[in-house]
Amino acid sequence: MNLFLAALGFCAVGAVCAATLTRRVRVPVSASLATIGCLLAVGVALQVLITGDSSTFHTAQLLPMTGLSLTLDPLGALFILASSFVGAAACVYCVGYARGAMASRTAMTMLMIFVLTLLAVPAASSVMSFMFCWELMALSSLLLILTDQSHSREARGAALWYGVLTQLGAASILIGLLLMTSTSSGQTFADLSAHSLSLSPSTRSFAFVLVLLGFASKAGAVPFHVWLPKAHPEAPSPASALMSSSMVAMGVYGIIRVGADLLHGGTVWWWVAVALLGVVSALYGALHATTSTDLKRLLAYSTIDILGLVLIGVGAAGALNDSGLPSVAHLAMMAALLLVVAHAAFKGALFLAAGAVERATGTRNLDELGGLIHTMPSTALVVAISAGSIMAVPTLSGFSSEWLLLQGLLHGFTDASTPALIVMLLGVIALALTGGLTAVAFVKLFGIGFLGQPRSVDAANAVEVPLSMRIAMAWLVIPSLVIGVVPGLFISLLNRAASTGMGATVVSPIDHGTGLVVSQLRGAIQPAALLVGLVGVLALVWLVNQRLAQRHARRVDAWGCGRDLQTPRMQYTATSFAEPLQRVFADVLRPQSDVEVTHVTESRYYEQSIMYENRVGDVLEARGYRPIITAAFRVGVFARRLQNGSIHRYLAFGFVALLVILVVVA
Amino acid sequence: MLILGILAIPLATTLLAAGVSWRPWIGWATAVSSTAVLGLGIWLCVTTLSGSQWALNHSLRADSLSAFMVVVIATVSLLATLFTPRTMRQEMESGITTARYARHYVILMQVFITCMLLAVLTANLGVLWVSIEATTIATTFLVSHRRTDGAFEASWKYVILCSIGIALAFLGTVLIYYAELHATGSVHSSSLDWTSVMAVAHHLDPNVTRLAFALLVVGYGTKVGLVPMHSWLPDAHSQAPAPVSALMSGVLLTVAFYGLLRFRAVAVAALGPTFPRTLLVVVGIASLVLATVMLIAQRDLKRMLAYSSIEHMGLLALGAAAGTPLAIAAVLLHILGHGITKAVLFLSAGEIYYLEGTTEMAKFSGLLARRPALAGIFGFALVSLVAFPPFSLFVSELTMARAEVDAGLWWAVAISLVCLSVIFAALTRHGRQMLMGTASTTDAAPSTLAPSMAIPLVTALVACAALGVLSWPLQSLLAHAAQVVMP
Amino acid sequence: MSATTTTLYGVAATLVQVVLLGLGGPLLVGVMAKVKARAEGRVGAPVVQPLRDLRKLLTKERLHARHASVVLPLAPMVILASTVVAGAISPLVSTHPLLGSSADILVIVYLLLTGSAAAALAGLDAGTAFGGMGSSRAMTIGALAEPALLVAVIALSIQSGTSNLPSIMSSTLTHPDWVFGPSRLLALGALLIVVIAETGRIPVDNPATHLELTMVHEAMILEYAGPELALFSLGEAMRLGLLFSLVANLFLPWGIMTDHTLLSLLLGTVALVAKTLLVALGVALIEVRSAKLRLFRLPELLAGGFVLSVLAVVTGLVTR
Amino acid sequence: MNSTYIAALELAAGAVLVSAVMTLWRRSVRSIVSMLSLQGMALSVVAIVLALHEHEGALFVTGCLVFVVKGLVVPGLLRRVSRLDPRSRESRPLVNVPASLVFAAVLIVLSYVVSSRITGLSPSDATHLVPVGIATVLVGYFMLVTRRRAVSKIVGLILVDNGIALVTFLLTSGVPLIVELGSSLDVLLVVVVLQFLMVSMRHHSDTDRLTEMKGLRD
Repeated sequence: MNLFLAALGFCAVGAVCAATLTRRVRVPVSASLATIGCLLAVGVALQVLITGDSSTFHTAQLLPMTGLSLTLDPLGALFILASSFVGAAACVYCVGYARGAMASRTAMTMLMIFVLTLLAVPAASSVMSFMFCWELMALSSLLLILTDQSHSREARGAALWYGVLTQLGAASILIGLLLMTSTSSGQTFADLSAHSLSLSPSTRSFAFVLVLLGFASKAGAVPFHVWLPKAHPEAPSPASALMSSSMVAMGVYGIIRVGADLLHGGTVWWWVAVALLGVVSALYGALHATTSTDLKRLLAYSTIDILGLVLIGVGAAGALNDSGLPSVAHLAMMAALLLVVAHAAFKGALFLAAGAVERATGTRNLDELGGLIHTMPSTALVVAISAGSIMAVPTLSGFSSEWLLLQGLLHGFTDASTPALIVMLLGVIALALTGGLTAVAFVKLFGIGFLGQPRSVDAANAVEVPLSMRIAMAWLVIPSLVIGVVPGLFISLLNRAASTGMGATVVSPIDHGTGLVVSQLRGAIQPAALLVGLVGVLALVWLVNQRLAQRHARRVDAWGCGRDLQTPRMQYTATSFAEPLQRVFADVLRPQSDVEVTHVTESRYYEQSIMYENRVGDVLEARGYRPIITAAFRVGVFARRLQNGSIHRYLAFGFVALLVILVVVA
Repeated sequence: MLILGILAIPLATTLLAAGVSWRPWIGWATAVSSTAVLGLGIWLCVTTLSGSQWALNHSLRADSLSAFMVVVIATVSLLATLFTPRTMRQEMESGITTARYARHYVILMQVFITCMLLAVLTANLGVLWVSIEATTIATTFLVSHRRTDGAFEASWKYVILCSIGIALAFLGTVLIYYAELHATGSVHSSSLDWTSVMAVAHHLDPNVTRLAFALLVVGYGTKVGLVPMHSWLPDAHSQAPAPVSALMSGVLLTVAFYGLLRFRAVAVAALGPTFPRTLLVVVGIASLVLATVMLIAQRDLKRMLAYSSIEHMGLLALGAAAGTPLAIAAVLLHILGHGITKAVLFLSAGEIYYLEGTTEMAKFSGLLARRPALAGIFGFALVSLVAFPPFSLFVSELTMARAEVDAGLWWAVAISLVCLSVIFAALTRHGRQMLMGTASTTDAAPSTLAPSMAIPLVTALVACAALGVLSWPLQSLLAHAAQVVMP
Repeated sequence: MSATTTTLYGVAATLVQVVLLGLGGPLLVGVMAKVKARAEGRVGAPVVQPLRDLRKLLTKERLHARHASVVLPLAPMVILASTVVAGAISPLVSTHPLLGSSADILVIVYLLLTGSAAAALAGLDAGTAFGGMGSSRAMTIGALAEPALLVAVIALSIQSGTSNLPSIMSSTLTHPDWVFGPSRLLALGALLIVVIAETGRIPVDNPATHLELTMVHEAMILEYAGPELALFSLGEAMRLGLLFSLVANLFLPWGIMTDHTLLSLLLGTVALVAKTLLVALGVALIEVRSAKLRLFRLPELLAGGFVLSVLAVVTGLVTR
Repeated sequence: MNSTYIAALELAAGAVLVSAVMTLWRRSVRSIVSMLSLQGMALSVVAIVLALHEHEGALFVTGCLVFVVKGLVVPGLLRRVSRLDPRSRESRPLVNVPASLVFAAVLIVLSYVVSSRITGLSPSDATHLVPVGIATVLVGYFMLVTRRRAVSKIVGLILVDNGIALVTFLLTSGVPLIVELGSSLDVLLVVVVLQFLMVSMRHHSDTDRLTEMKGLRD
């Protein structure tokens, strides 16, 4: 615990340094302090996960009237591990990245506080402490969105959406938690957990629904996701990496902590609801990721997709536990947690790489990129591995976790109750569908962004980013490889975390080793062996290839249908790449396209120019949220009439009140 | 002795200001006087922890609650008076004020502060009423200080609405007195004193007390800015000079609320918790909802801040409705946090008004680019206002919510949180419009802020954040003060 | 039976499988071309023509497009490697190939997906219009076909209670009645559609066309020549062989080697060849009898396949 | 003695209410102010009668104070203000005079209904008259709401105040002297302030803005 407090302390000192030091030393000093803090936290989290010990810290000196409570337990430690790992990368990245607005006092301070709260939220163990860290996390991320491009319309709009939805979510969480506190004597999570079974079932369900709404919105679950594809792209890259990898995971953490740990499971429909949210999110996110042309927006939608899969895992775990299959439930929970950790790493790496691309080219629009593999080879490699991981290429981390998830779902088929069965079925379908769609999205990302010819001058003139940024990206690639190749090493850690999450210690259904073996299911994967096979074959083919034919290739022009000149504009763009799929799913995506044809003045049969524009907005935003906002604004305009300046009216308010009091009270 | 000192210092300053014509050093003298009051107030807090203090033949009395309110008043008036020289200089430069009116201004400010101090230090509930009514008179001319159409209109409405409202409070006080006399059976010298009323509070006639409390809620609610008698508030706050708005919004409202807190204790003792709670919840929710809908499409910066005061008063009413010691402690912390935050906001809004020449929000944008320091202070104060941690409003709002849920008012908490979220959206939208965006005028270099302005405001914000993070300075005082108004 | 023997036979089976795929894949392409030619009344090229093509291509000059990157030579190797590994661990000849315990549905499907993704990236690498077009279309088809493949195989796994392919086959052998259950038949329909889509056969894609508007796979490999084209074609041919033989084995597992004798190894090999030829014959006949679908009608077909596979799962769960 | 006391008390209290209703009836600002003066005097009579009956020295002082402040000073101030206004008539009230009178009747009935709870606590000759005080408060408030002229508004305010004072005298024979002094001073100051504001505003801009002030609005 002391080490953990020290880690928090380093981040806090980093924040103070960022707020007070001069511009020149601010970034390196605060970033290195926070990096040390994060690395310490990685160590502490690993230690807790390995030993399985919990420890608690309470002080009445902080947080008036309630005191600050922190508890380190394996479940929280897993999330701390994820956020501190990415946090360290983000801080190192900052050294090279921070320029202009990002190096400003506010931005750096907020980044440090953001890292601090990401470490503290999973450790906070009372209602007040939790809400304090939670809101501080919201505030710091909100301000981070605003700092980088405070003058762009998108950033401001994104910040507003984010702020409002996160506030509504926090309100919902707060009421839910307070409903749970109302009968217990204390407000620490231990008290809540001890007393929650004495609450009436309807109160528990109501509290869970409220809490779920709030956390689901943080986790980007559809239909509460609207803020996410707006906010994540607009934040500076270290912040968006943290938001997309760690902050969204806090939503999952909250659902597990409250639903499974504090409320002890509850009824099956809770978890069916969680899983349904997951199914919808996974599909919606994957679909939008395939059609997005903004690099970071694509990544943000893919976050919604992956978090959807995580929610499916969590929901399945809850539903299976309710069906009396704790061991399978445990499996699903472990899968969800492994996916959280894996996602944190690869999505963090991708966002950092997106920041590198933006830094090098000045744009995030895939339609203006291309050919970056020649100029930014390191970044390209990071993107390739991380994208491979998210596409679940075997022997990378995404694959291990998705395999585990599928095992959990399949296992449930054998003897789960009907609601659980429906969850499993939908989960499997969602897993299958998103697999294909994610592949499209990330082939597009890498293929359009990094291969081919540069589509703009800026993309052609890109240069590789500074060393610190590359180190940070490389750091985040490590988990993708390690979890992918030797997932078995993490099973005992996950087992402890999942036990806390399920509120019971269950013997891990997974055998130890470097691979994953679920003997009950006769299912196993040995990624290390697969990797040896793959690399062996690859090497063999390479050797054969080199021996059989001439060694060096002659460079020739690509075939241009008989034309000599091949311009970059002739290439497929991200928009055109996704067009067939967009057409297939037009009913869901509702794309809007305009074609504007300018004819030559002499004849209508010849065109001077054709302009084609294609937009894929968020249907849920347009149909679900806009009407509410418009209505609220109408109410606001109408309400102005209440205060129309007439003193007679003002006096009449009071007169009526007086008469009402006289009639009612006396 | 301490109590007399607290009252004597601003009185002496008043006499000093009345005695000589306006000089900038008088402005600084008022700041010194506020600092002295603050020091004595803190001392009073320490002494009252061990028991109530009396003065002037038992006509003045201080317990922890009064002492805490003295600190609140002194803190906010320190902030406001620190800006007096600056405001006067600016107004004289732009020809709004002459030395004569500057002198009036300083005198009235000190009278105003003295009245508020008297309101919290008097032992008699009748004198409480008298001094709160006296603040109306003192502030009228402060509201109309600018001598524009709007200022006169605002102060006219202010006097009419507040007088009628406070008259109802007087009727309520009379009814309490009537019930007290009936309960004790005789008149004595300390009748209508807080202690003697509380001594027989359990025996007060419920019918009379019920009516009396309802009238008091509407009456003092007028000064607090609670619906339905809130209408003066946006007008007066938007027209008064910035330091006056800061004082009015920061402490005048809450001094009136202090009165309500006292009477709530009487009413709960006589009636049980249900009736006072229902009434306070009704006005609290009504105020919140009104503030919410008025903030959505608000156009004027200072009116926006005024409606936000109504919102916070609604929250205080809800907190008082819960009425547990925890809730009252949170209410008190909220009073302090809101006072500081609102003072910072009004003072920086005054500077914005001076620099931009308007308070209509649509007419200026890109403040962060043009005046980073001022806009930064304003922005962080807005963050504090919407109750984000680490600022103390967060802790107090959360604790109030917790106490309200404990009291079974979870539905009220739900409504208030929805309102707060909408208000957050509205304030963020307005704030974004003002602070961000492209600069409407093409100022070459971002202008800086004078240290005399920046230091107090930043210190105040840091203090507000410290109050929200550290328990140490206030914890026991708040608990003690909350016990005072426990029936 | 000692562990060494088991391993030895596993290695043997794996080697046989890889060799079978390597040689048989191109031959299978030849056979199908021959069958189609015959059905259309032509003589057609000899069955070994694809192998000859490969040999010839390997001797040609290595040509790379000007803007291509390392992806261009790497992609065929990745396709080849993923297919070889998938083929090596899949239960084709034996239910106990090397690493057979890792032959999970998800492993095979995602190995194939890796190959598809590599191919699509290869199409985009040269930075031409056609390559992008081919990649886009191939990924669209893949995005719709892979889920159907996964769900269809999961339908098979319900009865067996595992997602491990060798286990699915073993349990099918012990419960022959499962084969003709409604769930299996629905899954078979889905799998056939998927396999046709994945291997780029009519009505999804025409491997023989070079017409710009209709080509999918051929557009993607337009910039390939010489040795790289050879590797690419070999990889694709092996994919075809792997998919056909997997479908054959999943529905007609009989003949597969379950014990460890040389005879059964031989029998397994012969049975596999026979079953795969049967599937190839069927697909070839379908190809002859149908016309290529318009690109934008394809989703309907693939969605149909997906629905069939979901129905198979549901049926499997209901009749469980 | 006792019957004289009751008669005097009832007469004076009745005069307070009647003058309140009369202010609603009259249109001329001058006569409205006269009614106010009459009411102030009647109020002081109530206080003095009560003081004589109960031998309360403090109440007697209060009564004299009320006579001076509310009977003479305040109306005098208002007269001075109204002289400034050439068109000093309440020509178009928001609710016309007949309707106002009917409404006043309703308010009086209401105040009798609601006062029963208060008077029930200690029934006496004086407390029986509390409804008169409440009715005066309500009528005054009604006047404040519906009358347009600035002077009428001030009169309404003072009517409310007088009503409350009447209730005070009747229920508790006045509040402690310090409070009474303070409240009287406050009322006086409010009137002074309002008068000053009216003069300033008139001085500052045209008169029409005074009655139809709607410059500050949302």
